[in-house]
Amino acid sequence: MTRRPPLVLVAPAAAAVAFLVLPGVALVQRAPWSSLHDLLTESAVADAMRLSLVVSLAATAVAVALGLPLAWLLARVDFPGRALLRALVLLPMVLPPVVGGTALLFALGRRGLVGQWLDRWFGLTLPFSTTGAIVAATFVAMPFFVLTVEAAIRQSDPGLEDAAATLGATPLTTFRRVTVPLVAPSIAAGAALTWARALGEFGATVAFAGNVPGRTQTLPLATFLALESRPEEAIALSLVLLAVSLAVLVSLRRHWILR
Amino acid sequence: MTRRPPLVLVAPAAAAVAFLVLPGVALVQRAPWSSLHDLLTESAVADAMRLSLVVSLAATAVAVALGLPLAWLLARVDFPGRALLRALVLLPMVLPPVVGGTALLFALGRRGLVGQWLDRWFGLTLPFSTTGAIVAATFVAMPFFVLTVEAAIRQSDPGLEDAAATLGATPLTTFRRVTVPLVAPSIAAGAALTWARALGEFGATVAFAGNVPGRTQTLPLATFLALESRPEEAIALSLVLLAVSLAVLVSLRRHWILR
Amino acid sequence: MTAGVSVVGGVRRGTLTLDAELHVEAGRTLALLGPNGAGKTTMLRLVAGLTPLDRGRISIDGVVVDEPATATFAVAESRSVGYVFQEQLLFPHLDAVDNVAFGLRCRGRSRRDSRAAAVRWLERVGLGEHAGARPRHLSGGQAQRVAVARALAPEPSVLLLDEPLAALDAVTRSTLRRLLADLEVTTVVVTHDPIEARALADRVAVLEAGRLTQEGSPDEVASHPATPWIAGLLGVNLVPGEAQGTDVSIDGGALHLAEPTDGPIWVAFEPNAVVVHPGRPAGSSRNVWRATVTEVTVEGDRARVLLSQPAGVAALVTRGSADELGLAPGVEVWAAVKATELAVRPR
Amino acid sequence: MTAGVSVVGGVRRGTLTLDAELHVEAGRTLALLGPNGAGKTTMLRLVAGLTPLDRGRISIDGVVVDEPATATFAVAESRSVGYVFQEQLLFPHLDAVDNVAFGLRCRGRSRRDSRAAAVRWLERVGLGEHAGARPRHLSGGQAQRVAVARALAPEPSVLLLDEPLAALDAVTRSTLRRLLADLEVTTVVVTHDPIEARALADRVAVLEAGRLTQEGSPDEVASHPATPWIAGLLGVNLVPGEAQGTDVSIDGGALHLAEPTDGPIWVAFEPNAVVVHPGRPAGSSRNVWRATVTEVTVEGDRARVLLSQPAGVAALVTRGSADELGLAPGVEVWAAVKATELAVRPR
Amino acid sequence: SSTSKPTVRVLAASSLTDVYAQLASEFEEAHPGVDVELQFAGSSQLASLVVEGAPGDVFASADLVTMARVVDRGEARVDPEVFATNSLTLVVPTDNPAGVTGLDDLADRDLLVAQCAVEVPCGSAASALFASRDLVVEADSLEPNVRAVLTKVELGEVDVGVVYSTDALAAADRVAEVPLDPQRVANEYAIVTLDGAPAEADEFVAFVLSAAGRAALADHGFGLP
Ligand SMILES: Nc1ncnc2c1ncn2[C@@H]1O[C@H](COP(=O)(O)OP(=O)(O)OP(=O)(O)O)[C@@H](O)[C@H]1O
Ligand SMILES: Nc1ncnc2c1ncn2[C@@H]1O[C@H](COP(=O)(O)OP(=O)(O)OP(=O)(O)O)[C@@H](O)[C@H]1O
Ligand SMILES: [Mg+2]
Ligand SMILES: [Mg+2]
Repeated sequence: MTRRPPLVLVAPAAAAVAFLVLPGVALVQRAPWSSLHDLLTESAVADAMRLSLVVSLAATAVAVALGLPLAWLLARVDFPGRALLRALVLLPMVLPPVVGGTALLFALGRRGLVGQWLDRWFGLTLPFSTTGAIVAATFVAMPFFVLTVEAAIRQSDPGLEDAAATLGATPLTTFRRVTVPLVAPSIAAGAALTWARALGEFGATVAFAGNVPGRTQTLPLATFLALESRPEEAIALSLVLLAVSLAVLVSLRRHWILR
Repeated sequence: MTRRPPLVLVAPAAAAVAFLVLPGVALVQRAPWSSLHDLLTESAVADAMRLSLVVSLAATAVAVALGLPLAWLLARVDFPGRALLRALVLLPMVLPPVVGGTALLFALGRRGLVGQWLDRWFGLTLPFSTTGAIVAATFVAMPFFVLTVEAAIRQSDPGLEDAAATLGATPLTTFRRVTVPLVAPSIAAGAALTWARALGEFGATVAFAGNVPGRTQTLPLATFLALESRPEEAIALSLVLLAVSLAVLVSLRRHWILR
Repeated sequence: MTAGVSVVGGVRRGTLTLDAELHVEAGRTLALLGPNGAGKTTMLRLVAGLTPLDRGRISIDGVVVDEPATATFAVAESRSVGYVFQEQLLFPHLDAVDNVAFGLRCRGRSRRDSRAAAVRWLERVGLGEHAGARPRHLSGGQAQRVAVARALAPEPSVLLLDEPLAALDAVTRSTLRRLLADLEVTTVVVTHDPIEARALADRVAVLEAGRLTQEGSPDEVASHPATPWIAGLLGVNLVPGEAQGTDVSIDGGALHLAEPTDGPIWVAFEPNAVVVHPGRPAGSSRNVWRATVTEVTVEGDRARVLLSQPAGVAALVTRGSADELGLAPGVEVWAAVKATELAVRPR
Repeated sequence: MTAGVSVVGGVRRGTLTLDAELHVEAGRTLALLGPNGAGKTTMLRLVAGLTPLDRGRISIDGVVVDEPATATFAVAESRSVGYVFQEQLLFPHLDAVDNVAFGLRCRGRSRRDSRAAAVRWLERVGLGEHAGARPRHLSGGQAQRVAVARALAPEPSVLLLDEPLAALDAVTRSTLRRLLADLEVTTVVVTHDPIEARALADRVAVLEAGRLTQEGSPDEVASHPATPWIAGLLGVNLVPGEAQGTDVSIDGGALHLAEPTDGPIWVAFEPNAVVVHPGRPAGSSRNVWRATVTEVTVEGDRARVLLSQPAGVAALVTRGSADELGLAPGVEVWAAVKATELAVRPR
Repeated sequence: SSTSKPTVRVLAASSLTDVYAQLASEFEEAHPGVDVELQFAGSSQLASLVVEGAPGDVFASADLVTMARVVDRGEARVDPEVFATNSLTLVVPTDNPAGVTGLDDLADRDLLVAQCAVEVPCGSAASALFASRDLVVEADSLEPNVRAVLTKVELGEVDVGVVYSTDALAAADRVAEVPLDPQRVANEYAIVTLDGAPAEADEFVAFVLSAAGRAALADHGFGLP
């Protein structure tokens, strides 16, 4: 049936939209439209764009692959210290990103807690590598995925998991074929949050992975650098970032809805 | 019943935890324990801490107040352009925070698109004010709330809303007394995400609200500046931030669980 | 336009097109019967305002609440309807009292008042001691009773009950049946049990595949079932045939009437009237045929024996004779009906 | 330890402590009856492995699957149990076919194979044309049938059915009843309908408030109901009393027996044996009392009349005489039973 | 001809972005076969990376304190050399709404002033500058970097900002400069070859210090030592 949304809800919602969208409009208004074309065809920008997509998508993939089991564990398995673990998982979100990146450096840098062994045993150096940028983005963005999905799993009906078990489904099968599909909208939302956060990630990346063009210089880093000398270019780059993410999100939405 | 979590899920979950927690451990390891006490009793740090709490909690409150109706609208009301709006709402997450802050200046600054009228009509100047810092944090953090809750509402059973309507509940009553309590875990998760994001917020705040000790200098700003000159102090400040957020989150969890 | 509920029109739901007319007089109860998927729940949703009509008109107590042609649609919360949903739909976050108090609070009663009234309702449905339990801590039948109490508590002017007694034990069922029968509210009750229909309702309507196939008082419907499905439900036998004088050709056989008639007819006869024999019976009855027993159901001191031929025809015999004859699925028997027991209606 | 299912022990669920013994022989069907909240569903959950025992032992086909004393607990997916849940619990994200195919796929059958078998099962329960529908697009009864097909499809060695026929229309119900009766699987079926119990089950067990109050063949239970609740369910009258010779004092009155006895007894009599009169009957019967009619239910050509006194006692009269006497709730009548119709059992 | 072209990885303070980009391409032209890989970030961020063992060959910092963090940890192969200096200047919105004419105006409490925070080099330099003139300036915002000061001035959020001359030059089309007289060196840029760098790294450092390098730096508004 047609629902008539009550004004008491529509008004704040409209205020929220205005507030969230207005700065974007202001950004568009200030954009250097004349030089936009030149900028976009510059190879450095294309490189940064490509790298941003690679890094953000890889970070999202890692966050989903590791975060989904973690969300399930936090939601469904009762173990001592669960509340503490839940809070710990949130911490990367609280750390100012630059500090987070520094902490990553302490942990996974070439002389870091674990990084020294990565370096010694596998010759793996994360800073200044694309992998490092992915690590930084994952670190910062994964908590968003875990928390969103965990809440959704806790909200879903455990009776259906019982039903699956009586049909012979192992916990793993139940997870794959019941739990995950049931919370699909939240998984999608969580992945979108994670991806968006990874795409805009700047501080941790610069602190942990540096700013190497073609390797760790993602669009936000290029944007930040441009801010130093050519602010219009920074605005233009941000708009590119916005356009790309808008395109991806709208097309993904369409895909989920059509499913 | 006791569920035996399958290894295929426990292993990646453990990896995720290790990955998310390790940098924190490294940070703790590097902390200047000897000077910690002096640092914490410094009044500037206490000011920044207090301000951080005020700003992040206010931002969370605004995000919930405006974001909850918006999430409901996006999930339950069918209107043209809904998919686009959903994506637009995400954009503040994609913008590098510094650019977001700059966009806020364009929009709400003293000479901004809307800000000039705020200034002229109400004498309201947001930059360099605590309100400005709250605006910046809200802008950056609200999308996390909206998306998380929207997904949860879409997952909840609309049949219960039908039941409420037959019992005479207006859409607003249904929203308050059925929809919202049903997705309470996701609202809590969304609020936690939002709060954590607001607490760690740096880039947009500095760009929009500047860095005024006692007014807009939150803990992340103090940390960032400390990082420039006295890195150990920055680590100590981050740990304070972590400890506070850990304490808040664990105690909140306990509260939700006891409900 | 009279008081009570009146529905004329239809709606599409997936593969089903519901298109029917339904009238319930003010204060009366209509039992809605029909096979699974016939559109009974859909009909209730139309009246409740949860599904809008595609075409036609619904009025409640003389007020048009849904008429697509004039773009009239009164939303559910304005209709003063109490609905017991087939799947209960209790609010999982509220305990039993708050579930029942919900409607009262929506109608402006204070929290305290509403809860007090809700507790009284829970006591009426025998759940006083579970008042503080959340739905997931209630058994199926307990939850069902909360759902009934929740719908009744706000004293709606129309009640829509979708199998309200289904999950209840027999004893509670009769308590609630009495409680519902005592209400003087315009009611539509969906049920699969003709006895329940008779106990609760003044009139009976039968929906089949989205269309109304019969409507009348319980006695009318019981004595003249209009379709084989209704006859089967009531335990009456109804066989379609083609009459030529006293001869009727039916699917896979023939019957013989006492009075001649012509054309397509229904032949109706009571299961009581069917006599079952182990071998071909001697005697004068010309309506004798072989059949296989497909099911035997004991009902008190009698046994209902379903026969393979004509499909779905039942015989009612005493349990003693059923045991004597060794009646069980698969057993071959002879069946006989006197021509005078056959009632004939045009098709 | 024998084949079949055996449960000895108990568990706490909220305010209820379930503590009962239950045995089902291999291949046989046990009907589990009892009031709402008696613990029937809890019992099924114990057998399925969804709720662990607090104490005692459960074995299935000779294998101990739950024994807290030895820390034995076989998880649900290892028990080869088919469970039709009271609240169905279909997977909302899968269509009917995939719901039914789920168990087969979990047991290693290919997707194609499983779906083909699932479609056959859906056809057996009369849902062939709704195979592609998601649960929320199915009617209540259609969903119930999918749930039955889903539980049967993997051919489990134990079936647990929680009111499997509740939402079905009468015709479908008899089809499924036959389908279930033909299975030779160890089965526990929860039902509120004694006729269904008799049709489906070899033995009947009754749970009341977490304890087993009777267990036996349907006939044994029907002829000697052990508690008033069971008697009420079966439509038999069972009145507790205190005998002194041929005099029995009962709640609010007295009865007179044909044969003397002593101490606490049950007095049982068929509703058939209760004669209802408009005024005090003349004649020799000493068991005559005044009562108010509380409910009249028509069953075929007979009417069941519930009396206020002794509480819950029923009389079965012909519809003709019910109409003649104007029997309706609230009417005052006289009831009479011959002493020879009273059966006596020690309490 | 060789399988791997020698690469010189230069980590430089972000204020050097434009001039180093120019220097690197000139250097590559003069040294065919050598690849200069530039990365820019805040001096202290780069220092942290170096100290934590991130690979790099040349480090150019915007101040001596940060350079000392690297040198003290033994990461440098040679002693650092100062190759450029920077001085502070005032910038105002192009319409100069408050009519700022010189440093002394900053003492006005009603004037909206932005400067860098004292924790960062441009801030400590500004404080030193005010102290040298016996000025008490209450800045309305203590920005974490020069860029943030410039944005606030450009958008008219403040009436005047204290920034480096090089930044004022680069932003000349968006803000107006109110030059200080006399100019005062605010900070010194130092460069050093890091431990384990290839020989080409030393050549790059030499190139920055050469006449060609000095000319490019001067073009971009840097002072020369
Ligand atoms: N939301 C829906 N979308 C599509 N089809 C639906 C939907 N709801 C019901 N249907 C279909 O409409 C038909 C009627 O459904 P309805 O629920 O009204 O049946 P019913 O008479 O209540 O049956 P039951 O006795 O099983 O409850 C069914 O065939 C069902 O599959
Ligand atoms: N999860 C639970 N937590 C606490 N109490 C529960 C829970 N589930 C059931 N109970 C209680 O246990 C008792 C037995 O419930 P159960 O579901 O076994 O009853 P049942 O015999 O199946 O009843 P019904 O005929 O109504 O389905 C009830 O009183 C119920 O309130
Ligand atoms: Mg229905
Ligand atoms: Mg139950």
